[in-house]
This record gives sequence, C-alpha cells and structure tokens, in this order.
Amino acid sequence: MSMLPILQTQDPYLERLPLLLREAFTHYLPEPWHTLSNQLISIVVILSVFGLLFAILTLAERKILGHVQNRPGPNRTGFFGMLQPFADGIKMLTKEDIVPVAADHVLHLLAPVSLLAASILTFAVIPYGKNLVALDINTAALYFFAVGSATELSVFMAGWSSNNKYSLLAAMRALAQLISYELPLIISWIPVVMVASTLSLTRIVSLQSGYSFGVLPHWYVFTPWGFVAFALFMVSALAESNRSPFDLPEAESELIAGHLTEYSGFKYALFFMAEYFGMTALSGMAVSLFLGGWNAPSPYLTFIPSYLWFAVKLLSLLAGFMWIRATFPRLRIDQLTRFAWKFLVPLSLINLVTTAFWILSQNWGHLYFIPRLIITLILIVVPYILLSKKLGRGYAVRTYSYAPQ
Amino acid sequence: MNDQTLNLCLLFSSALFCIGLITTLSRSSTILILLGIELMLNSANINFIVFERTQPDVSTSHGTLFVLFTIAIAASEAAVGLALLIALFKHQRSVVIDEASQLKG
Amino acid sequence: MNATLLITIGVTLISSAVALSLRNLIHSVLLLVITWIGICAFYLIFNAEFIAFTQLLVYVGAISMVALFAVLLTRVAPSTNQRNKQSVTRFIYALITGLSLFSLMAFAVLHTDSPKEKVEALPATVYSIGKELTEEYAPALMITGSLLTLAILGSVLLAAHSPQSKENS
Amino acid sequence: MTLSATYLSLIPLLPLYAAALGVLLPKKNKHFVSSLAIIAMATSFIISLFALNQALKNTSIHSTYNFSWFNLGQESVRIGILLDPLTAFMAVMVTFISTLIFIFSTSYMKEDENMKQFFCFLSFFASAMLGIIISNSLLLLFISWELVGLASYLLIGFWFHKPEAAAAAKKAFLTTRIGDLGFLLGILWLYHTCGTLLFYDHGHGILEHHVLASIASQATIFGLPLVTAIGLLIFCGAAGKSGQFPLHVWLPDAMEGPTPVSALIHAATMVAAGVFLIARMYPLMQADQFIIATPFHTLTVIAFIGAITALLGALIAGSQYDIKRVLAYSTISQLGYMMMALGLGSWLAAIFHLLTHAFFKALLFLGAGSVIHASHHEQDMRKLGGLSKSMPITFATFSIGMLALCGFPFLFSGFWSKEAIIHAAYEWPVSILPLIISLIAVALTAFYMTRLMGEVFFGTSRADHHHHTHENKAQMTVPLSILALCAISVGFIGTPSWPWLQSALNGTPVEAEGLFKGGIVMLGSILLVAGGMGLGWILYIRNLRTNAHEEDPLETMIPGTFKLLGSRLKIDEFYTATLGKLNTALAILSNGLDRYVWDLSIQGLAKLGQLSGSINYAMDEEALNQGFNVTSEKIRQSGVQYSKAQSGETHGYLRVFAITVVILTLLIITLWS
Repeated sequence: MSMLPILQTQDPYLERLPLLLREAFTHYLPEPWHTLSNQLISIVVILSVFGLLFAILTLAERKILGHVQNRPGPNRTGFFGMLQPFADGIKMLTKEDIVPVAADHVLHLLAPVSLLAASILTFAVIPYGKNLVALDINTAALYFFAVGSATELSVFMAGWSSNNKYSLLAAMRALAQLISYELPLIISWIPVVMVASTLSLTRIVSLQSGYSFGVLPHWYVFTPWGFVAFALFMVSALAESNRSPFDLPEAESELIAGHLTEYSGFKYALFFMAEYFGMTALSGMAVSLFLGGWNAPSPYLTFIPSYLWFAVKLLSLLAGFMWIRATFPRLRIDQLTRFAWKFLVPLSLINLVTTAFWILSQNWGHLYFIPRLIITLILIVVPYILLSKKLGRGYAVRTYSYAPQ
Repeated sequence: MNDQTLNLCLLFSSALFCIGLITTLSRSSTILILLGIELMLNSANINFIVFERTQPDVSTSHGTLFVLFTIAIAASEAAVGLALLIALFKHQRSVVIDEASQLKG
Repeated sequence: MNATLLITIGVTLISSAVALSLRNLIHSVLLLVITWIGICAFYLIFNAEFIAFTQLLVYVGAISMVALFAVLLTRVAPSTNQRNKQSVTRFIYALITGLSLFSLMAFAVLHTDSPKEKVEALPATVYSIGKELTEEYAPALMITGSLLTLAILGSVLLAAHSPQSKENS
Repeated sequence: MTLSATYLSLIPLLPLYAAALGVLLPKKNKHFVSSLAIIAMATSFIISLFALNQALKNTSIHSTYNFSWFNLGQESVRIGILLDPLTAFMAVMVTFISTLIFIFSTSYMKEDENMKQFFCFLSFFASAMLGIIISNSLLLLFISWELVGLASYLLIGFWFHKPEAAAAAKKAFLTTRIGDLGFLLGILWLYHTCGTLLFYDHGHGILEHHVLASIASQATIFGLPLVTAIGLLIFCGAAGKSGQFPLHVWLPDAMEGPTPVSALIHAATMVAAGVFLIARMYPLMQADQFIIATPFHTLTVIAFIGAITALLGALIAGSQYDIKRVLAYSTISQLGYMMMALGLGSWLAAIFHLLTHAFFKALLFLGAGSVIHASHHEQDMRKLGGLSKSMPITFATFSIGMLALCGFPFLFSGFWSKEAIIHAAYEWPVSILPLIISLIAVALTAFYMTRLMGEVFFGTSRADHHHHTHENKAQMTVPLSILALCAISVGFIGTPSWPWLQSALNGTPVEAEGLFKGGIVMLGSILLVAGGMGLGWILYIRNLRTNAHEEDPLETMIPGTFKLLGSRLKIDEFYTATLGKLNTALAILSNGLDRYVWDLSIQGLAKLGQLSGSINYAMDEEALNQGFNVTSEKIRQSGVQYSKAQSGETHGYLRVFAITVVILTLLIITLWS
C-alpha cells in the first residue's frame, strides 16, 4: 500500500484493517527500508489475491457455462469440483513443453512471459480500497492503457516465433482485432477524464463518492453519457481481452488454436493466466472508472469496508463476462472489425460531444434540467439508431443450406 | 540535478543520436533506417526533458509540450514512411534502399 | 538516483546499439522496444510521467507494431542477407561520421558551463499540461490532430493500393 | 423691333437650308426647288429690311453677337455676326437682286435638264455671299469667301460638258485662289499680332481703336510698317476676287456660265465682295495714314491699281464683239472705279457706286440674257442687230441700264455715284493721275456702250438662219423693268444735296452741299459723256452694219491698236509665257530632285542596311555560335559530372549531410569563440 501520511482514525476498524496488518509487519524494520517493504507487501498481496482469483475464475467459468447449457460442469474433483483448477494446474505443469525446432526459441519463450508481465503491471494502479492502491500516480489511467497496449507485441511474438503459417495468420488477425478495439477502449473512458479533469484513479473514485437524493450514488454510470461510455468500455474490454463474442484468436472452430498452436504445457497455461489477468484488470478499471470504485451504493452501507465493495462489483462484472461468453455466438473477423470501426469508434466520438454538452450545460439551473436531459438523450439515441441501421445495410442474413438444391 | 548528471544526460542523448545516425547511414534495409530516424528524434526529446528540468521557472511546461508534439509528428512520419516502404516494395519487390535509385542523375 | 539513471542509460544505449546491428529484422525491432522502454524509464526518472507513458503508448504500442507489420509485409527470401563488401565499407564510413559527430557534441557538452542556478524544477502536472495545451497551444494541438489523421489516411491509401493494377502494369 | 441674333443669322441660313433641301430631292421636282429657293430669298430680303430698319435706328453702333466656335485646350476660337448700316444695305441689295435673278432664271433655265442643281448652287452662293456680309470675324468672312469662290467655280462650270466652260471655271478658281493666298497670309499675320480675328468685340476687336493703335506702332522688315503689309496682303484677296489689274483675267472667261450666273455673280455680288471687304476693313487700311516714314500707304496702292484696272477695262471693252465680254470688261472698269474710290479715301462713294452699279449692271446682264435667249444663244454682236423693234421692253430697259452705266447726267444713278468718285479723285492730295484716268474712262465707257447699243438693237437683223425673234415672257421682262426702276431711283439716295446713304453708312451725318458741288469737274465729265456717246453714235448708229462680216469702223481707223485690244492686250499669253514656264520648270526640278536625290539616298540606306546585315550574319555565324557551342558543351560536361553526385544512394546523401553538419559546427565554434 502506498505510504499514507496519516491513518484516517475516524474510518471503521475493518476499513483500516489491511493497513494495520501491514504496519504490524513493517514497523520492525529500520526507517529506510520502510517504503521498500511496503511496496513488496503490496506486490505479494496483489499477486496472491489475483492468482487465486484466476484459479477460481477458470472453475467458475466452466461451472457457469455448464449450468447455462443445462449441465453441471466439473464436479468430480473435490467438493462440487472445487479442486478442478488445481487439477488443471498440475496437468499443465506435467504436460511436455514442445517447442518446434525451426521456431525462434528466444521469442517463443519470451512471448507468454512478456504478455503476463504486461497484464500484471496493469494491476499497480487500480484502487482496491479507500487507501489500498499500489501506485498512486496522477497519470494512472494513461499508465494503465500504455502498458495494456504492450500486450499486442507479445501476441505478435507468439505468432511469429512459432514459425507456423497458421499461427502467423492468426496472430495478424488477433492483432487486427486488438488494435481495432484499442481505439474505442481508450476513447470511451476519455469522457470520465473530461468530467473528473484528472487522470489519477483515486481522485476519480473519490469524485464518485457523493449521493444525490440520499439514494442515488454519484457513480458515473448513472449519468447518461456515463452509461454509454460504460457500455462502450465493456464491449471493447471484451474484445481487448479476447473474450466471448470476440474470442476469435483461440476459438476452437478457428485456425486450430490461433497463435497458440505451437504452445503446450506451462507456456499455454501462462497465456491463459495472462488472459484472465487482463480481463480482471480491465473490469477493475471499469469498476473504478464508472461504478464508483470502492464506494458503497448507498450511504447506509458505508460501514461495510471499501475493498469489499470493490470485490463485489469486480466479481459481478466477471460473472457478466462469463454470462456473455455463454450466450453470444462468435463474430467473423470482418464483422468484428466493421463493428469496431463503423460503430464503436463513431459512437465513442459522439459520446465525447455529449459529455462536452453535459459539462457546459451543467449550471443551467434546475428549470432547464429536463431540456438538458432531452438534448443529451437525443445526442445519444439518434446516432445509435442511424449507425446501427447503416451497419446492417447491404448485408443479408447469412443462410446456410447444406442440402444441395 | 547537478552539472555532472546534466552532462551525463546530454552525453547520453548525443550518443543515442549518433547510434541512430550510424544505423541510418549503414543499414541497407529501409525499415531500420526509419527506426534509426525515430531514435534520433527520441534523443532530441530526451534533451528537451533534461533541459526543462534544469530550467528555473516551470510555469510554462514548454519542454513537455514540445516533446508531445515531436512524438505525434514522429508517429505520423513513421506511419507514412512505412506506407511508402510498402508501396515501394510492391513496385520493386525488395526493401533494400539502394535499389530505389531510378531517379538518380 | 544516480544508479538507476546510469542503469537506464546503459540499458538503452546497449539495446539500441545491438538492436540496430542485428541481421534478423524482427529481433532488432523487438530489441528496439527495450530501448523505448529504457527511454520511458529515463523520463520517469525525471518524473515526466505524462511524457513517459505517452512515449510508451506511442512507440511501444504503435510504432514498433507498424514496424513489425512492415517487416511482415515485405518479407523476401533470405538469400541476400550475407554481409557483402560494399555494406562493410559503408558501415565504416557511417561509423567515422557518427563518431566525429559524437566527439563534436561531446566536446560541446563538456566545454559549455551549465546554467548556474540549477534548482530542482517541479514536474509539470498533467493538469497544467492539459490547461496549456487547450489554451495557449490549442491551434498547435488542432494542427497536429489533423496532421495525424492526414498521415494515417495517406499511409492507408499508399499501402492499400490494390496490387492487381501492378500485375497488369 | 430689335432684331435678335438668330434672325440676323437666318438671312444666310435660309438660302443654305433651301440649297440643302434641294440637293436631297430628286431631279424631277425642279420647279418645287426653284420656288423654294425664291421663297427663301424673299424671306431673307424681308428680314434684311427689318435689319436695315434697326441698323438705321442708331447708325453709329455695331451690334455684335459673338460666340466661341470651338476651343483648343484653354484657347477658344471665337466668331460672331455683326449688324451695322453697311451690313444692312449690302444684305438688302444682295437679297433683292438675288430674288429678281432667281425669278428671271426660272424661265431662262426652264429647258435645261439639271435646273434643280442650278438653283441649289445659286441659293448656296447667295447664302455664302450673305455670310461674308454679316460676319463679324475675319475667320467666318474667309470661310464664306472660300465658299463663294467654290460656288462661282460650280456655276461657271455649270455646263461642264463644254470644255471651255470647265477650263474657265478652273481658271477662275485658280486665279482667285492666288489672291486668297495673300488674304490668308494677311489673316494669319493679323491673328498672330493681335490674337483675335473679331472685328468688333467690346474694345478688343481688330478694327477697334485700342487694338489698331497697338498694331500701328510695330515695324516690319524693309522698313514697311506692319499695318501696311497686312493691308496689302488683304488687298490681294480683294484684288483676286474683284478682278483687279493683275488678277482680272478670269472675269471675261467666266462668261462661259449661264447669263443669270454672270448677272448675279459677275456683276452684282461676288465681284463686289472684294470692295466690301476693303470697306469693312477700312479702319485697318487707314491705320497707316499717319505714319510718314513709309515708301507708300496701302490706300495709295489701292487707288493706283483701281485706276489702272478702270482704264484697262474701258479700253479692251471697246474692241470686243461678244456682248457678255463687253459687259464683263465694263464691270472690270467699274470695279476699278470702286477700288480707286476706296484708295482715294472715300469708302462711302465706293459703296454708293457699288450699290448703284449692282442694279444697272445686273439689269444689263439680264437684258443681254434675254437677247441671247431670244436669239437662240447667239452672243456675237455681228450676228445680232435690229432687235429694238422685235423686243421693245428689253430694248427699253437695256437702254435705261446703258444710260445709267455711262452716267447720263442728273437722271440716272450711275451719274451720281461716278460723280462722287471723280469728286473724291479731284480732292485727292496725293496725285492728279486718278482724276485724269477716271475722266478718260468715263468717255470710253460712254463710247463702247453706245457701240454695243448700235450693234445689237439698231439696224437690221444679221442672224444666219433668218428667224423671227420675239419678246420674252413676263418672268424675264418683269425683273428687267423692276431693275430699270431701281437703276434710276437708287441714285437719288446719295446725291450731294441729300447724302442720306452716306450719313447712314458713316454713322455721323454728312453735311449736304448743293447739287453742283463738283462744279467744273462735273461739267467736264458731262461733256466727256456727251463726246463719247456722240463718237459712238457717229461710228456705229449712223452707218449701221449691214452684214456680219463687215469690218468694224474702229478697226478700219486704228487697225493695230484695235487688234491689240481685241486680243485682251495679250495678258493671257504673257501669263502663260512667264508663269506657265516657271511652273513647268519647277515641276521638272522637283521631279529630278525626287528621282535622283531622295530615291538614291534611300536606296543607299537600304544597301547600307543589307551590308550591316551580312556583316552581322557573318560575325554571328562564325564567331558567336562557335564560341557559344563550346561553352554550352563545357556546361553540359560539368552537368554530367555533377549528376554523378546524385548517385541514387541515400546513404551517400546522408553521409554528405552529416559531414557538412560536423564541418559547419566546427567552423562556427572556431570562428565564434
């Protein structure tokens, strides 16, 4: 946890628990080592928590998919299949790690490592609790997405180093998807920055702490532009982490395993871990940007500690991811890119306009609240309808006819 | 931030600049030449940031702004350069720069 | 502070030198990524965060990707890779000019007396950069924006020129 | 009724409009044109009467109306019209006589096919003549002067199909042109000296005292005062137009034109224009009188020339056989009289004689016209004769005219005007010669007129094919009788006892002496007239000529001089001999000059051009091009060398670039520190 000048004593005990624990460990060490130990403790905690979360997620995913498809999912290993992740882990470790002879060994190894490194680095800036943030820098959001964009390199390395046409082509397609969705991803959270006029996440979360009319929390998602930005962010986050409708790169029905064909054993597991880490990092970002981070939904529930609220929101989002994976069919590469460039990018740009209008018309006074609302709604709905109509034009529904006419 | 570090940084940026220059001058593949140019641009940016730190009043962050604009322009330059490269490749089937000499006198 | 500075400088210099001397293009581009990261670290040392992460985003995320794609799209049979005599002489010439330039700059740097009052300037916060960009340098921002869009459109046009016209030409 | 300037300008303009309209209309409605011309002339006559009435109200003032004709930058050329007694009288005389002659010529020219054109020319001439009379500026006067010359050319050469008529018209035009040249020089000199050509311009006019005083003092070359020189030049014009001694040769030949033309132009108006001009410019002519140190005064020159012409005209008239030639020479001698009167100092007598002469000379010419018309265009006296019985009215009017011309005492106008001139000659201090010449001329005039009467009207008709001549219709006889009436009555307005005309013209009343003021001189002239008539009667009427080929009695008496006079003193031959030769010599000279001097020099220049061209070509071809080729070749070589630098190898470029940067910075550092 970052060095906090003073502990807010008036916070409830549970709220201050993690910091107290940390203090317990570090106050033995001499002064200069104090910050270093704090940093090390926060790193260890983050890695262990999210490592565990990865394991649970793999299980939860398979269980949810199963139940959605009216089947129980893994329940043999342990109580209700609880030990399944460990079983998978052991399987991955014991599997032989095959590396193609003509492959570029250095890059072949480096690809999963750099991917994992990049996705772990993104956890540094997400505020888990009131004072629980590993790195509180005032360009946190920019850092998050700068590091996030490094993942593409590793995908390319994976595709290239396996010296296999399929994997190279799959890597190119995966890159196309990643790059196409990186644009709407970044543009979609710019409205938050416009409103909060700061890049540091802790500041943004603290801005969302108030409650209007006692009931409605000041989360950005409840503002018209915020909701649109949240939706866009989630969709592009889905694509960015190769999940659900956009999981073309490592889909079974596609080019074998996409750019991961030549990977097996532990490197393959690393790729999956990196993917889940990316997913959790992005949803953590979504939570802190739009769902008010560690803020409680209503004033009466503030006694529950902030990091719990963060955990609840995070898990609900992850459940949403899995739910979407279970329900939506896969998109073709051209539909995917067209959807990004012709739908998401324009909508996010227009959302910038709506937020600008929202900010400028802020002090119109109560009398004008309704026309202000109406205008923003128009600015949102009209382009949505036009673009969606335009998106579908010229493409007939695809009909498959197996039997010869 | 004393004299010694300042000189060190300046030496660092000039070294980086010369490496970029040497690559552009020696490598035959156009991509590396372009990357060499990117390197030279970056060395210039380093200088900007270093000098901005030593500047007494920081009310106007001209250094940072300048670097921002240089990065933007370097990015667009790289994009156009590589596009040209691809177009050239379509035409002459090779990336080696010496072959693109139809215009010589 | 000095140690980290020295390390970053060392890493960047070595990585760039090695990157630009490799024969295999992909390796050199990826090694160059390390140089960019080194430079980003250099900026962080001078706590210019915004610049560091922009640099990271632009160079590592975008430019190296474009370079890699360029390498992919212009792959040629590896026959002409051997180091012929002509490129060696060229390298020597390049080395000479580069070193003479470096010695000139080093001479200049070492012999100029740096400005007297070297107060540790406060880093420019994101807010001040944003304010300045949108107020004083708004036109410059607009121009760079349009420049970037134009550059992208241009490069797309250039690169996406349909190959079949080449066949029949 | 004050006559405004527009009405005054209408007098010349009406006949001009009639002429213009006439020209536009087709040939067939010639009667309409002729009546139009007559009406126009009549209205002009009435307006002139009004003008006379107004002028006589206050005879001393010259009411002028000046306007600027056109302006050249700041300068503006001003012309104007003038109304004073002189203008009024002349206008009345000209319009009255023109109207009568128009009426006369309607019948005279009836069978001529382009009669319409004839009337257009006539009215054009009348308007030009009136233009001279009313003009207040020498410029406007000169313009109308030239138009009058043109009209006389057109009218003399009216029957252009007759070669003699065409030659006569050319001759008339050229000789008057010579006079006009002098006139133009005079005008230009005058304009140069006093800056304006207006006669009366509120004190600034050339005829006003202030300007004349300034001119008079200036002297010119040969010691001749400026005013005399200008006066003489202007007199040249007058001499040319009025047929004075050196330039009179054209007047007898002008008789080739139809008789009404001769009557109007060569009797009354045009020839009188010269006299009118001198009368109009009289103050200028007199200006040099008070200068002593001059070889001669303008007026003395005019007087002597007038006298010579009078004598000359009278002598030659006696020896002519053609009626119109006789009358022409008589006109020359009468004009000589008028010029002499002007020269003698009394321009009033000259104008008086001009007016009276206009009437009876027009009468005589019209009489001759009706005689010729009746005898089918026969003009030779020897073939006429015995017309007094067949043409009683013409005979009566003609005899009145003859008596008026000879100056039959007391009853006829010719006597009074001639008396006034002789009286002036008598009083002339300079010399006695004009008096003697005028008296001799009086006798001679009486003699040739009676000769004419005898030959034409008395005796028996000597026509070739014998046919019966009868009197003409009223259109011709009525004008004759009116003119005869005037020939008698006009004289009375200027008699010494009642000098109404003189005082009107002079502005200040002239005191009246008794009828016999002249005394001895008048008696002498009466005797001379009687002698002349008696001699004429003896030679021509007593023993009448019986056949056409009979020799003239005078010829028998003095054959040599008679033949000399018959051939017009050989002045024409003299002219052709001297001037003609001079002209041909000049032509030959200029032709030679043109062919051999100018032509050769231009050809020389052309050759020079050719030569330089060839030199240029040679120099250019050998020297320049070769040199140029060599240099351009060298440039091309260096170009090739330089292009090698563009080796297409980018590294090379960058290397050069980097090295130059290094060198430059080194330079800056070394130079700077």
